[in-house]
Amino acid sequence: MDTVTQCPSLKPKDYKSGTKPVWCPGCGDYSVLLAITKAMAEMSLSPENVALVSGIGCSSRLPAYLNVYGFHAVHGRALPVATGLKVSRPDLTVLAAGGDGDGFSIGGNHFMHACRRNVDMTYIVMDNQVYGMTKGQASPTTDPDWDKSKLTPGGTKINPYYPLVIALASGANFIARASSTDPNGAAKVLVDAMRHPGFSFVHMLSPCVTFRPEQKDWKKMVRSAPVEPTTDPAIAAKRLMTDDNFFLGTLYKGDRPAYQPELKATVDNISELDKGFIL
Amino acid sequence: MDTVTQCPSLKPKDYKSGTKPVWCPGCGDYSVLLAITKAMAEMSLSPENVALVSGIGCSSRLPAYLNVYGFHAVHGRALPVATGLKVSRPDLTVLAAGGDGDGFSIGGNHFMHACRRNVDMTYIVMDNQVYGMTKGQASPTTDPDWDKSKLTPGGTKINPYYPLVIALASGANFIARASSTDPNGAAKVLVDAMRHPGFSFVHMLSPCVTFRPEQKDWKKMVRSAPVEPTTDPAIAAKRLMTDDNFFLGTLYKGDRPAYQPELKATVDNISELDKGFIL
Amino acid sequence: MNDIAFSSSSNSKGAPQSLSIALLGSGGSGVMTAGGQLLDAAGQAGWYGMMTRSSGPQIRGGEAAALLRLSPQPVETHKGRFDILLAIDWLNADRFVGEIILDQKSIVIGDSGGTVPEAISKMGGRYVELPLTQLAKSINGGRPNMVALGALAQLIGLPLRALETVLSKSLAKKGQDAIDASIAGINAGAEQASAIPDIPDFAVTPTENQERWSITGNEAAGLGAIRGGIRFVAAYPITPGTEILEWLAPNLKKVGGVLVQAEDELASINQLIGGSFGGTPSLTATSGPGLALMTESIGLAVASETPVVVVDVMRGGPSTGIPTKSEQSDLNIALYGLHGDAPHIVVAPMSIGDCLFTTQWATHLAETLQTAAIVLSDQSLGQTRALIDKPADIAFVSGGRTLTSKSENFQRYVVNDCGVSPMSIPGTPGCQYTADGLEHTPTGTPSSRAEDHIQQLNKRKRKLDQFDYGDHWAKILGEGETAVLTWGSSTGPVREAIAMLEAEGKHVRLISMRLLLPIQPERLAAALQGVEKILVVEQCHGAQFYHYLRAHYDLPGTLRSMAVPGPLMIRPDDVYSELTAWENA
Amino acid sequence: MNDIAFSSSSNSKGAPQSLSIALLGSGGSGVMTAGGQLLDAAGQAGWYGMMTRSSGPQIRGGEAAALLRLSPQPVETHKGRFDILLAIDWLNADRFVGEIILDQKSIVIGDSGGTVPEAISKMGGRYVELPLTQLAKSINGGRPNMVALGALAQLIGLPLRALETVLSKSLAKKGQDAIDASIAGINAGAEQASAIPDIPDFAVTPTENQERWSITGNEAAGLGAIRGGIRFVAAYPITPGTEILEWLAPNLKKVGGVLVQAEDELASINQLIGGSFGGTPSLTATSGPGLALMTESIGLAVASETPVVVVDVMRGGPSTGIPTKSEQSDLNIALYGLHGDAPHIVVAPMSIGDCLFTTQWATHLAETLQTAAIVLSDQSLGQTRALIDKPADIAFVSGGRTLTSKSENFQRYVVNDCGVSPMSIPGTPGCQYTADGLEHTPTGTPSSRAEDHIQQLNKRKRKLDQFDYGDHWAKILGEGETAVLTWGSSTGPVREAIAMLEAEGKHVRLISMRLLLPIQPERLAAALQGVEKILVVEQCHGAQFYHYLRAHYDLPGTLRSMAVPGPLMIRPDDVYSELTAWENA
Ligand SMILES: Cc1ncc(C[n+]2csc(CCOP(=O)(O)OP(=O)(O)O)c2C)c(N)n1
Ligand SMILES: Cc1ncc(C[n+]2csc(CCOP(=O)(O)OP(=O)(O)O)c2C)c(N)n1
Ligand code: SF4
Ligand code: SF4
Ligand SMILES: [Mg+2]
Ligand SMILES: [Mg+2]
Repeated sequence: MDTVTQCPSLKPKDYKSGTKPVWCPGCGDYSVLLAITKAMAEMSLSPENVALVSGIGCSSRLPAYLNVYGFHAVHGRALPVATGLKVSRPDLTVLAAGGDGDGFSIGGNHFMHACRRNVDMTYIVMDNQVYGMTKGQASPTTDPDWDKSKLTPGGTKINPYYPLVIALASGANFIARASSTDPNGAAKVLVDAMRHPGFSFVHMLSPCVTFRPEQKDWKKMVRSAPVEPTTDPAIAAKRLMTDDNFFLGTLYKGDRPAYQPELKATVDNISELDKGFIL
Repeated sequence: MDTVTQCPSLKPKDYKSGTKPVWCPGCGDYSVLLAITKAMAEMSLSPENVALVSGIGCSSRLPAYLNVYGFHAVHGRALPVATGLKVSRPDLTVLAAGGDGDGFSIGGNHFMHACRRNVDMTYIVMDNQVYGMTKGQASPTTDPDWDKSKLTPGGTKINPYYPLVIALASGANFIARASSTDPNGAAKVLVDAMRHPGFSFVHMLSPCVTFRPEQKDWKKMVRSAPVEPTTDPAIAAKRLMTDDNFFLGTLYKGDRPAYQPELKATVDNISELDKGFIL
Repeated sequence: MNDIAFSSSSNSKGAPQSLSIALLGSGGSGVMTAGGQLLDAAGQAGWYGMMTRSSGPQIRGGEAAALLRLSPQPVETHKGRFDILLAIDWLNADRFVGEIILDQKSIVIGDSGGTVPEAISKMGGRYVELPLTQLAKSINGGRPNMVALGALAQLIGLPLRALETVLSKSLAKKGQDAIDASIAGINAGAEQASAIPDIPDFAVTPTENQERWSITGNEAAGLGAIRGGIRFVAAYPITPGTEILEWLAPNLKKVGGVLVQAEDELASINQLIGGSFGGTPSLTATSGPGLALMTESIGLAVASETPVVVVDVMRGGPSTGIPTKSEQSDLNIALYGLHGDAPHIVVAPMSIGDCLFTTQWATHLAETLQTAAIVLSDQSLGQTRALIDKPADIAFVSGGRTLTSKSENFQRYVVNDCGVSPMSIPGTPGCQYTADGLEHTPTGTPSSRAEDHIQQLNKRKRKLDQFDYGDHWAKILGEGETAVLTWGSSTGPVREAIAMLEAEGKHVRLISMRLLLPIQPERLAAALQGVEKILVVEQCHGAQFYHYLRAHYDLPGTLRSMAVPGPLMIRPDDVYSELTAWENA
Repeated sequence: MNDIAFSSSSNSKGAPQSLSIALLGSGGSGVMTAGGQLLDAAGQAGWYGMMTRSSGPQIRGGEAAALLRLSPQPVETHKGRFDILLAIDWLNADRFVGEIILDQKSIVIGDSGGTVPEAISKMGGRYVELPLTQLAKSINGGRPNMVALGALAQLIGLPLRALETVLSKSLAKKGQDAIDASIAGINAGAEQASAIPDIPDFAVTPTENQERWSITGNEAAGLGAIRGGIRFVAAYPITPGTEILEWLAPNLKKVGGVLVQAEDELASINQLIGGSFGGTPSLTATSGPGLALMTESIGLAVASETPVVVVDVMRGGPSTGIPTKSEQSDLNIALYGLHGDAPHIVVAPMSIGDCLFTTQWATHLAETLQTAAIVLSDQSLGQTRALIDKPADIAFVSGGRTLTSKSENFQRYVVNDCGVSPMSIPGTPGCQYTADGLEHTPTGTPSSRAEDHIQQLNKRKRKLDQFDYGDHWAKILGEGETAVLTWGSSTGPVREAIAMLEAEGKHVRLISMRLLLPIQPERLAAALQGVEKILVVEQCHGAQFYHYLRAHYDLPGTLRSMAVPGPLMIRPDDVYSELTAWENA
């Protein structure tokens, strides 16, 4: 929801901090950064009214490269930090971001509960189907037969995790996929997500050129979903059952009201609370 | 899978340890205990080849009341304990059990990943839609407008968690619901679950008479699902979308192979490993 | 009034005059209700007192005991010995042996026709039967617990009027019939008790009637949090910390704050970090297992310099341990449980009422020093209800969050003399920064350079070391060449033991430390001036406090450790005996 | 051969004769490959040595340095000073200032036409240019790093034959063309270097050729685990512990075990508990943040008496800290990080090779004593590759899991003298029990009774206290009235500093503690007999080891703390200076 002060004169680059990313040359995350700045400019957000919270991983380095408030938290905990921030400061535009390991492995429980809780914020998971930062282990979204990690010789043999399906099953209010290979398209999806009330989840394909060089092909494989966003979870469920991980666009828009307790004092003075104890 | 030594002469009561449960009179968990012993007797399991692992909560007290190996672990961690046990000791029959708080709130991540990993074990969640042990707070399965907990005055206002839907979305290989109000039916479902290879999830309705006295009505509300178990996730998904929490029976049976690394040495002597270091 | 009750325990001289009453019964017998009403009525009548609940392993419906101590002076601890034990029934009553000590001068009251368990009868005491059930039956809607309540009131000289006031209030919702039945019950009980022959006069003279509060430590911690400015709480229920949250949820709402029930403790601590980053003072309450889950992220609060307050209401450990009983064995994890060098604040309330001040102070310190503060309360403080004087209204001048408008060249982690850097909050234009748990430069950019690391390590330590904690760091009482060093809930029994010795003309110094981290070596050295013997008293098995003191302080004279694990509380008599034995050794 | 290199550092006398070489370059320049090959070749030629990798913040492709030390004797630490610095290019080379110290006698080699950054040139050293790129270009498939490798071999007197052997082996998969190109490169480099005028003779004489291993501390820990009997590992990757897991995954498979990559550290530690409950010795490896997440469940292992081994490869803290650099700052959390009174084992390897023994021993102790053992390795031990003598084959007689068949009246937690109760494993008929983290009776039934609690607390402590840890508890070297007390990776530099003093005729005792918990007061007292001054050396900011010693040991004489945080390693010179300064104070 764009209730914050507007800053119509800012260009995408004005949302960058100038700090040089540590990412490998060619990493998809550069384009995610770009897409985020485009989305912010498109929405004319005032940088001081925006906060982006991340976990740990290559992708989670993102906040430092932006000119908004940022929190580079610990591994897997971006969502609870963002939740605490938004619930107590509903006036801010809050985003959370991180990787597939951060969000779906160690952070999987928070993801599920954030979807249910439906706090008004946007969560961007940069999925490269690998742990980039720790040099290439399998993540929940990795194919069971990917055998390049020494930790799982012969592949994980484990059913991959379908983030969009989990999001829907958990009650996320907005579900979309974007790709860093198309920063303009990704920016549009992000704007859509940020404008939608409640918890919006953006599955962002973002190749790891170092540990998954074959992901460079994703550029050719992604395509727009040939459908309009649905508000019907049943239709969304059906749609996601046949999803091949490369359909882009907003796939589901729910209309559950966002979780936001009212923060309005009903007593004039906190000494009112003493009354409960007086004999 | 019942590959263990059989013990055909044992009766349900022979699977009880004799320790007196701490549960409130009338608690649904008594009947779950009964159903488990019936299932074990039905399968003629040798008590020493069975292990039941639980977390913390009223329901998680269960292992001490059985005559099998048991582990009363910490809150939320029954599934990883059970996973480590089964993966390293595939010869045992392994069960995990606990409450809705234990399994879906603090333990939610393990639940999701256990469904994907598909280790051959059975997980029983005794759902009473409340934290019994800590005296009555809302759990993930609690209705959003249940306002009896002081922690969430006016209700949680949060979308409940649909365990069966999450299980399916996460890739569980067997999904069923049973009710402590029908211990014989529950025993059947448990046998079915234990016999099915891979990870089987049994959603066990088990009223908390103390903090949710209205759940005594569950007895009247449960009914058999008017369908045969499906092996098609799409059909299961559709089925679960219209589920009202009171259909009992096996709702989904998948056929993914169980995750079980082979535990067979390929070297005669561990000094073989030294070779990698010799210059 | 005579003082049979006070002199009957061999060593109670010097301790506050008081009456200890145990009310026992099986599940549903209503002993907790009756005990609470007795306490409130005592408060109405101008007494001080406290009440502890004890119960068996059953989730609900098991045997229970309400343990009361009443006195004309404030009391901070139970004595082991009880003057009166009244059992509504004797089912599983032997479970409480150990918690309840009786002697020849005690009075044991049971329902007519019951049999006192041997474990209890063999401790001594005069046994008296009262027809509790029978009298209750004779009243429409009567209950034995009310009859018992009346009998107790009569025995201890508590005006029935006070009880009537309390009953009318507490049963208001249930209607006049319920009130009438209860009042009839207490009257019947009182009448019956007045017929007991040769009863000693237990009565306690109330002090003058200033404003008195009835409060548990957990409620006091909640109020302290709100007074300290806490407006955001995220938490996951756990015994025995839950009541802090139960009190806070509705009360935060009243002051414009909010409590979020999180999916687990990892979520709750991180929600705090988010709330605090947004400028809202944030707190959680938990117990040992939950604190253990939070340590990684408490480290993040320390490294990113984001204020958070964590109240650990300690219970028996290790692991799930003994959830319903008290112990001071989380001291180590609170002091040392963060990975890396992570200086933070650890404080501990030393009485039920002090849970208010200490939590408020912890909030002030966390906010001012931009770090994590851990408050070590425990089950005995948290879940015991006490009658206390209206607590003072204290306001701290807050610091810490110094930046509210654009500043040129804002550096979130600038290295300065005091170590506290300016902290902007989101919404402040021109002061955007990224908080980070990676080591960083003064602007917050991740850095693995040696200079940056040492500068930030020094700064995070310096800000805590240099701050002036004033007199709040400890409570120091008395003189003498022997000192007792203690903390937290052990303070009450130590204080009373020292009073007992004082009555014998022996002077022992009491030093109870409220501030455990950062250490205060000069202050403690000054407090110990002239001391030759130090007894370190704590309720844990591993002598954690004793080792902490050795590690960080140069202590004069001979040091002796008295470390007793839970679940039984340390009693004044225990400390008295230890001190006396040492003196005579 | 002269010993210019060895005498050039003011205080290297007494230390092992050695050569320190830094190989620098930006991303893709292949310095790490070349460095590794140089080390292996040195091993082939009969030398000892070690190599550390250092790199900038870039995930990949940033500047990197291979830091080598070669010697005829085993070496356990780097010196700060380097004899030779060779940069393939100078991009961001100044990042390594601090890690690489040069002096007048150092030789600095750069590619022709490059400019040495001022931060480096101002340290001194003779600058020599070699046409690395140009020579590489002249070879089909040639690369500057191979030219550099050849030049270095020539300079230090390493037979090119040894390099050729290593290259042929390591490039076997890439085919003969690649091998030929590399060999042409090293020949070109060697030839060019031989033309450098007035070069001191850096050559080191190899010792006789016994079996030598090339191993990192992380690999050694993996091997130690398997030797100790570990057959189940569950883990979550984290820098700098991941390589233990990477080595274990395929090797466990070979011995019939398995590694499971878990969803997080909460899962991995609990999977271990399950594996161990099932009778399979189980281990995980992690680093500070992961250890923090595990503490709740390590407490469960302690309370339920289920053996588990947790290797913490420490990195810079607090919080995410400095993941790629070493620090000894997780000592506190390892010792004290569990809630409640939870006695457990903490051990620390004191050299790269010792990671093998210590991990094996930890497994033995955990299994025998049915508890949790934490192994404190660190990044510098774990990720440094060393050439060491073939480690001894040690077999412990295992105990602990004593019950394999039905026993009458089996009580899992029976209270006995040694404190170690019989433990059955699932599958054993008639010995079923429920393991519990709640306090329990001897049979495992939950209990909150005081007697049960104290009995089990005593038992869990007693079994650790009474066990005979033999000589493994510490390494004690030398005599003297001054002692250095240290642990872990600080041992190497301390040892070398003491050797330097020894060469000056000064005697200093070294006590490096491998066993940190349970404490060994009698043993340490004996080891300190006659000592008057104790310097406590450790790599952390909070002097954690120093405070631990104060807390638990009565130390004779004067105590002094030398606590230096990471990321820079403590160097022999630093310890030498500290000791000399204290002596002269
Ligand atoms: C508690 C904890 N466990 C493990 C780690 C190590 N770690 C850092 S990043 C990471 C995974 C990163 O993967 P992902 O989230 O997919 O991000 P990417 O690097 O691929 O963008 C891990 C395991 C950590 N920092 N903290
Ligand atoms: C780490 C941790 N957090 C919190 C608790 C407190 N706790 C014990 S049981 C429980 C919830 C139990 O609810 P559920 O799993 O639904 O079981 P029930 O009692 O309803 O059967 C909680 C929160 C704990 N023991 N450990
Ligand atoms: S390792 Fe992969 S994810 Fe990380 S910065 Fe490099 S390309 Fe990007
Ligand atoms: S509180 Fe509820 S769940 Fe717990 S034992 Fe009682 S009835 Fe059962
Ligand atoms: Mg990733
Ligand atoms: Mg429940």
